[in-house]
Amino acid sequence: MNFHPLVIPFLAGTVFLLIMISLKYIKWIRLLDANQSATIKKNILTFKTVQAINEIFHESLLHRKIYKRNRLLGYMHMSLAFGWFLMIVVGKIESSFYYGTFLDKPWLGIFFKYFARTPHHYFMIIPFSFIMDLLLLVTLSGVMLAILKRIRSTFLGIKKTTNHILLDRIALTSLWWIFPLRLLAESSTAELTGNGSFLTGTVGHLLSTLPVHQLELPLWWAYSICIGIFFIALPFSRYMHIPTEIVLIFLRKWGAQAGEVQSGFTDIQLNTCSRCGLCIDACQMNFAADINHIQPVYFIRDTRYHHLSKEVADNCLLCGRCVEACPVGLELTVIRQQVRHKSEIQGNNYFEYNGAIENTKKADIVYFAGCMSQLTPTIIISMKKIFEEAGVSYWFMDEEKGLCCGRPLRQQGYLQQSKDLVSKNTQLIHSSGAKMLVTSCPICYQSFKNEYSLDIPVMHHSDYIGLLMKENKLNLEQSDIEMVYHDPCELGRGSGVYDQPRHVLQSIGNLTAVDFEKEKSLCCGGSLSNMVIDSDSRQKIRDNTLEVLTKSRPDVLVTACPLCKKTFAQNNTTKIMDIAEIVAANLKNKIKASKSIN
Amino acid sequence: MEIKKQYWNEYQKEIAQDDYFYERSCIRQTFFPGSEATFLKILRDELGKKIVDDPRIHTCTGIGYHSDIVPFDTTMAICARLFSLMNGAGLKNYVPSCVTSFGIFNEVVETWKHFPEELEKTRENLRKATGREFEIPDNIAHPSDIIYNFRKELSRKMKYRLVNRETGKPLKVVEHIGCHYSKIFSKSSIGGSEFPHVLVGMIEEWGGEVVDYPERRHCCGFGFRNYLVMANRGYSIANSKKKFESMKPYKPDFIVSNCPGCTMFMDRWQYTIAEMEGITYDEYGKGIPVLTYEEMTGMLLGYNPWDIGMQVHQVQTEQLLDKIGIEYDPHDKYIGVSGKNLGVPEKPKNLVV
Amino acid sequence: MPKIYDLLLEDVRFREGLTACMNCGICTAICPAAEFYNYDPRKICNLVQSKDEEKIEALLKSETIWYCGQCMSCKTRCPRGNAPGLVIQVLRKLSQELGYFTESEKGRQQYAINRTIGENIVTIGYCVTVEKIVPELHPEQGPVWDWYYQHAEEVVDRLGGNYKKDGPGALRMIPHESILEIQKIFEVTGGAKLSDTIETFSEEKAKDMDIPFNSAIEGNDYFMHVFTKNSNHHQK
Amino acid sequence: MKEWGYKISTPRVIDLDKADTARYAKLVEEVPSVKKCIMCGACSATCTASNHTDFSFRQCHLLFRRGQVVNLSVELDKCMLCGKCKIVCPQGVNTRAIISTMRIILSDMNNRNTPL
Amino acid sequence: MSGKNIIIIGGGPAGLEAAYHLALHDYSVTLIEKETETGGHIRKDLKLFPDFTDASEVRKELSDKMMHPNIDLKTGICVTELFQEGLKWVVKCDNGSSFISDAVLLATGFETFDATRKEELGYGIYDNVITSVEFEGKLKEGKILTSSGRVPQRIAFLNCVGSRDEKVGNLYCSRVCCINGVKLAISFKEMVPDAEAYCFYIDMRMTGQHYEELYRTSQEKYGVTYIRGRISEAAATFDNRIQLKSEDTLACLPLKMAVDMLVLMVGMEASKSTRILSAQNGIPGEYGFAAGSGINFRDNLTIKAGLFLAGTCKRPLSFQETIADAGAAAVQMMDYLKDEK
Repeated sequence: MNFHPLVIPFLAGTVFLLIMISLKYIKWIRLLDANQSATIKKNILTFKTVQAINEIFHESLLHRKIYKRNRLLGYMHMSLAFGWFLMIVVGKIESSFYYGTFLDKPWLGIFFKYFARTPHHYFMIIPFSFIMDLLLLVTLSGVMLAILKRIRSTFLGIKKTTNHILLDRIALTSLWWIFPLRLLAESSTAELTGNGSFLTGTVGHLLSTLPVHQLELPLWWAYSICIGIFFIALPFSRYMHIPTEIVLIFLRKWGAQAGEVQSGFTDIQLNTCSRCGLCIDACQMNFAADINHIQPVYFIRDTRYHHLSKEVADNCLLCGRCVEACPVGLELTVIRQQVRHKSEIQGNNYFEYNGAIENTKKADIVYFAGCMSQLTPTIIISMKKIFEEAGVSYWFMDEEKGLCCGRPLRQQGYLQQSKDLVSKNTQLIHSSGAKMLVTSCPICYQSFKNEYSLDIPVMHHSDYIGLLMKENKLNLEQSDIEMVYHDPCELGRGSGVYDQPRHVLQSIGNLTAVDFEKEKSLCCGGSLSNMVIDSDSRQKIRDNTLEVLTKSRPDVLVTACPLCKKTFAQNNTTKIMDIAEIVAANLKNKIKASKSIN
Repeated sequence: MEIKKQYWNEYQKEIAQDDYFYERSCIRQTFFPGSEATFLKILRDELGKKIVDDPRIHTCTGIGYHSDIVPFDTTMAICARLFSLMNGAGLKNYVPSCVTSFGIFNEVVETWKHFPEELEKTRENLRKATGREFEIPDNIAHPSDIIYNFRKELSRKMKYRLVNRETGKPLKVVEHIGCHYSKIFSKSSIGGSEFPHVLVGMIEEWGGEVVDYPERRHCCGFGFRNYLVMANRGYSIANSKKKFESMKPYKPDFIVSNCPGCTMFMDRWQYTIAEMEGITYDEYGKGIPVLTYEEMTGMLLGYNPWDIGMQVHQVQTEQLLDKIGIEYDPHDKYIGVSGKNLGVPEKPKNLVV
Repeated sequence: MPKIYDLLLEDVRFREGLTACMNCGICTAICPAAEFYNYDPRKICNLVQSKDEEKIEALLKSETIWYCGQCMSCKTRCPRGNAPGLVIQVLRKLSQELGYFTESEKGRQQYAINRTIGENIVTIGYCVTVEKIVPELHPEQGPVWDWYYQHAEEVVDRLGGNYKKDGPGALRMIPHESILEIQKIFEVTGGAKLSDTIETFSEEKAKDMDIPFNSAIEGNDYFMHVFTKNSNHHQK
Repeated sequence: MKEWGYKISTPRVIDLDKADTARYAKLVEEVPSVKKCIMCGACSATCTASNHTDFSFRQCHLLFRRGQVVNLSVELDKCMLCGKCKIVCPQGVNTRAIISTMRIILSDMNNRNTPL
Repeated sequence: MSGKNIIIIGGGPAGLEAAYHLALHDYSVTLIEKETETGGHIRKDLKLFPDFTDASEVRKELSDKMMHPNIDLKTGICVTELFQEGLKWVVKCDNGSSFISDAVLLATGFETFDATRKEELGYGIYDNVITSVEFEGKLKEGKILTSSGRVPQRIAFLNCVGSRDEKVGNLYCSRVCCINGVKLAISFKEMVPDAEAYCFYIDMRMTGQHYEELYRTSQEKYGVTYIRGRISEAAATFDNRIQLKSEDTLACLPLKMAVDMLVLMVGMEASKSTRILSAQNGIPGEYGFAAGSGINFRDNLTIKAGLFLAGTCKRPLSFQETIADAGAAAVQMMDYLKDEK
């Protein structure tokens, strides 16, 4: 026999799931924006596709990224995902062998032991049921870990786990039950038919004390129902990430990127979040300021279910630490900016006063200090000294009447306003005929690099100083001063400038490494991107970061961002200097830096 | 109320009892010539006082001065000439009919007190221009001060009271003090800057009840250049409107002012607002009658309303005359000096006449 | 040219009108002009006491100083005994002497006032008389005034006046000698000079704006222009 | 119709009996730190936009408080959200949030044409 | 006993505190108070700024100190004459009694400004215009009601009434009205939380310890609105509220509003006794206050040997400052009496 009503729940679930998934896929693809579809078309028939498949195998099944970060957690995901995957595949093969055809009923693999009750005329039974038991055992170990994670997350090295919605809990429980039930069901059958192996067989013997005859069928029913429930819940729950991640990996490999407004690609990313909650621990708002309702996991969830509150969207530093932590590599900061988009306040020509600003100066270098640097004049004085020392012809673009670079507006979703500033600044920069733009503010730097399309290279001063040194235009005084360096978010994670400033500092004194560096560096708390957080919480974040940075009791804490400097300086137990200041203070011979800088 | 009385007693000013030198007002004589005549009549006939009305007198330049086309030096010298005319008549008590003049004379005299060099300059200028000399008057009083001073005496002679004949209730009177009477020098005003008593004293003495409304102390809006130039009159009318709106809930029976300008404007602006917006501030669409204090006095003394000039108001005064129960001859209203009928002014579109 | 601030100081009314201002705004609070114009006596006092020549010059050329209605309510209340109204008088005087008044719409109106009130004073001895209140230019005077205007002598004399005749009484003819004395006083004390100044600067301005200008009032486009023009940009 | 040559001026006074304070209440709810402002003007002094134009954040915020919102959104558009004001504010007022929230409140108003 | 006796004129905080210190050091002190009970203006207060201490506690502490055996308290009699005879001081009172002492301390305090002198504010004319003292009284009674018996929904406090005002001849700042206004506004909001409270000021002079913090609290916690501008005039509206006119000087616009109650923060003026007694002894001083012999030192001494000053008879002071000053005066008197043989 090869049918029994107990497979119906399983079948119903599967059919429903397949329909839902295909519907979602179609919707997303149709909602992709123009450049996304374009790049995809371009790359679809290239080697990238193969790479994608490879990545899917590694990430979706083996969960390599998580494994690298946290072995136990990696194993948990791997055992569940890969274990189950193999059980399905091997089960299919087994049943094909058993029935001698590949085209038999699809459920026979899933309920194999129940239907294959007369195994003895079939020689492959021993190895197959051994492999199947093994896979089941692996998967069950994953389930055990998962349950343990729920009970004591620290056991798996996680401080704070996601606070799940009801739907997720249902799906989660049904998923957990699938495998123990399969074990019991198969064991009971094994006891009756003797088709078990080391696991199911043994458990079967243990069951023999019970009325196995009456138990067998109900157990198989329960098993089938759990699968059914799980499949029906899946499209609406976090588990949608399983079918979605695959799509994401393909599209990403084909070059798709989130634009400035939401699109199908945003939806895909929203659905790819498995709510694993790794972003919660990464978030300083959580561990420094105890604000733990706004992390990406919740932000993404609320956005996906369309009940996102303005507060959750706006209450984020956009420091990007979560992006680094995210196992599925979602563009979390970009999506935040997408949802902040304030269409109702769009218009045209917001800054009519820009018309009055004209430039007649010509120079090799345009220097743009940035609004924040106006509040740290020593950075500006230092840069002037450095330019003089190096004998560079430069035009100080925002010395008297500068404009904002436009990034703060953009980060808050005022795209049109931001563009107005971009075009005006672009015009001014080009008017100078300069060959390079140097800025002292990482925020401006990101802006000029990514949001402007300038036809000249852009450098942050920390990078530019390195260049001048390479060209031997600057020589610095070596001393045994003890320094630590703080990576500003916008400069480090934002623009990948990590090593250049460190090289510069090494030629001044001893640079000590700190606990959270580079990709993992902490935000100073001053971030412009968060318009909700109150000053107390900001201070908590600042103090926590300062504590980490100054653990080694350095003489100077060096940073490369006027905003970081200002923020730290408001509680300076340690001396805070911008890289430009310390460089200017240590120029060998020629112009010596003035006292004001030391 | 007690406190107000206290202010009034604090701010009692010296007012000459007799022998006055009268100076006519540009606006008063132009718009309400009857009022000036009435004042002189009251002083001479009712009170038997001496008051000189010299044909050689002229403007104090006040309107020109406050609209800035006449320098202060000129104004001081012009005032000096008027003083010298007074000296010539052997008088020491100066009585300017106009509130702006009253303010000017006080300002000029104060300036001379504080800056003697200015006084010398003025003497010099007047000498150079006219060969005249002058002495500062002993007393400068506004005609309303004088009426106030003799209010009790006049009260005895009065035929009528400020009482509604039907109901027997006192009439509700809005009093408006010309800004330059009280605001420039509080000491020059009976009752001081905030609660001048000069009109209140008359009204209450003669049986009326004073309305105390929020915008009571607000300017009528003349604003000199703000009325003189047509383009600016929106300011002028808006200020009066503000006052009307503020007094409306109190249902006043009439408005009385001691300032020539204010009287005329509060009369004319009611007409203009009615024509522009169809709004009036009484129940019947007739507007609130605006009287000069001379008219109020003459009316109560029983003078013929048409002899003291109550027909030259745009807001008709009969409604008030009827309330008090004053007899008048409607046919006499538009008769000229020669006795011929001058015809009836045309009716406004909205304001009921 | 001497500092504008020193010129201001020369006028007693300025010394009288402005000691140190504490910016309490008590003047603006009850200022009728502040209520209907973009006008703030407190700001003016504060600006003037800053002694910033540039700002003061700009002020003299601005509309601002021409809004004040000279009611002097400000003088009553100021806790520092200032009188913004007096300060305004001096600023206006200077604006006219320096020819700045033609720079502003409201300032240019001085020409119209000079041609009416100014002329009346030195020709008939009063600022206004019945025949000067022409109904066409004073629509708000209403029908009763029209009637009065037509029958001036009949009405005035019935009301005890002495219309355009010798001897005392309302609206009488002022003796010629008196008029001559008035005119002489104006010459000696600078009244005539001020009048000429206003006239000359206005004529120049009329040329710049090329609006026909002539010495009479009738058919004088510039007169009608300044008398009636309102840009309605005076509230903000 | 009679030709007057002028029309009655309208007052420009802040009339707190008529002023609509609902908008400000909303602002307080969204950005509580607004209550701490002492009107010192440090924000306007450092403002990047005020460097080019007469824009004054302090002024705008106060007018909003007093319910004087005519043309205010146009004025607010002059702000570049650069954030200097927030850094210099001695009271820890979240100035940028105030600007952004005022914009949103006002634009809501414009869209729905009904005051909040 | 030191054998030296001292007369203190005035039983307010300054007099009481000084008397206590002197008594502790064995001087026999006669304290003369014109009222029937001691405590001065404190008696009218409910709470003290900036920490809302119960005024009655402070009074109790002061009056307990009067239990000291060396203090002879004479209330209900008013000093009419004070003059020096040789090294002794003679004090004559309205009840005919007279006293002789080695030194005299003038602690005759202040009087609050008579608000009727600011006519334009309508005090004494409109029932709902009251002074800060009267408002404190209402707080003490525990209910704040308008003349028509309604709970005010909107109330305004006006600073600098009678201070910083040439028109009433007081150019000085009374120093405590600002903070007192903050205190009253908070107390009002605690009583009627959903009502509106406005404070009209020219400068918020938060000079004492915790003043500025209290000002901040009033904004942040109690939502008191501060408008920088001086109220120019108050008038009754048709429905018997008070219409105010001021400028919002920071918005550069005139401002108008009707309130249910206007509270005038009346400043401090020299008391009648201060004026009379310092005049009798040719003690110089501005605005009727008595001046010490030096601003930096000898602030409690006068040009007359043996005649000393303490508290608000010299100038406006807060309660805390007055107590400190009284202590200082006591020390100076002891120094004097030690030298004087």
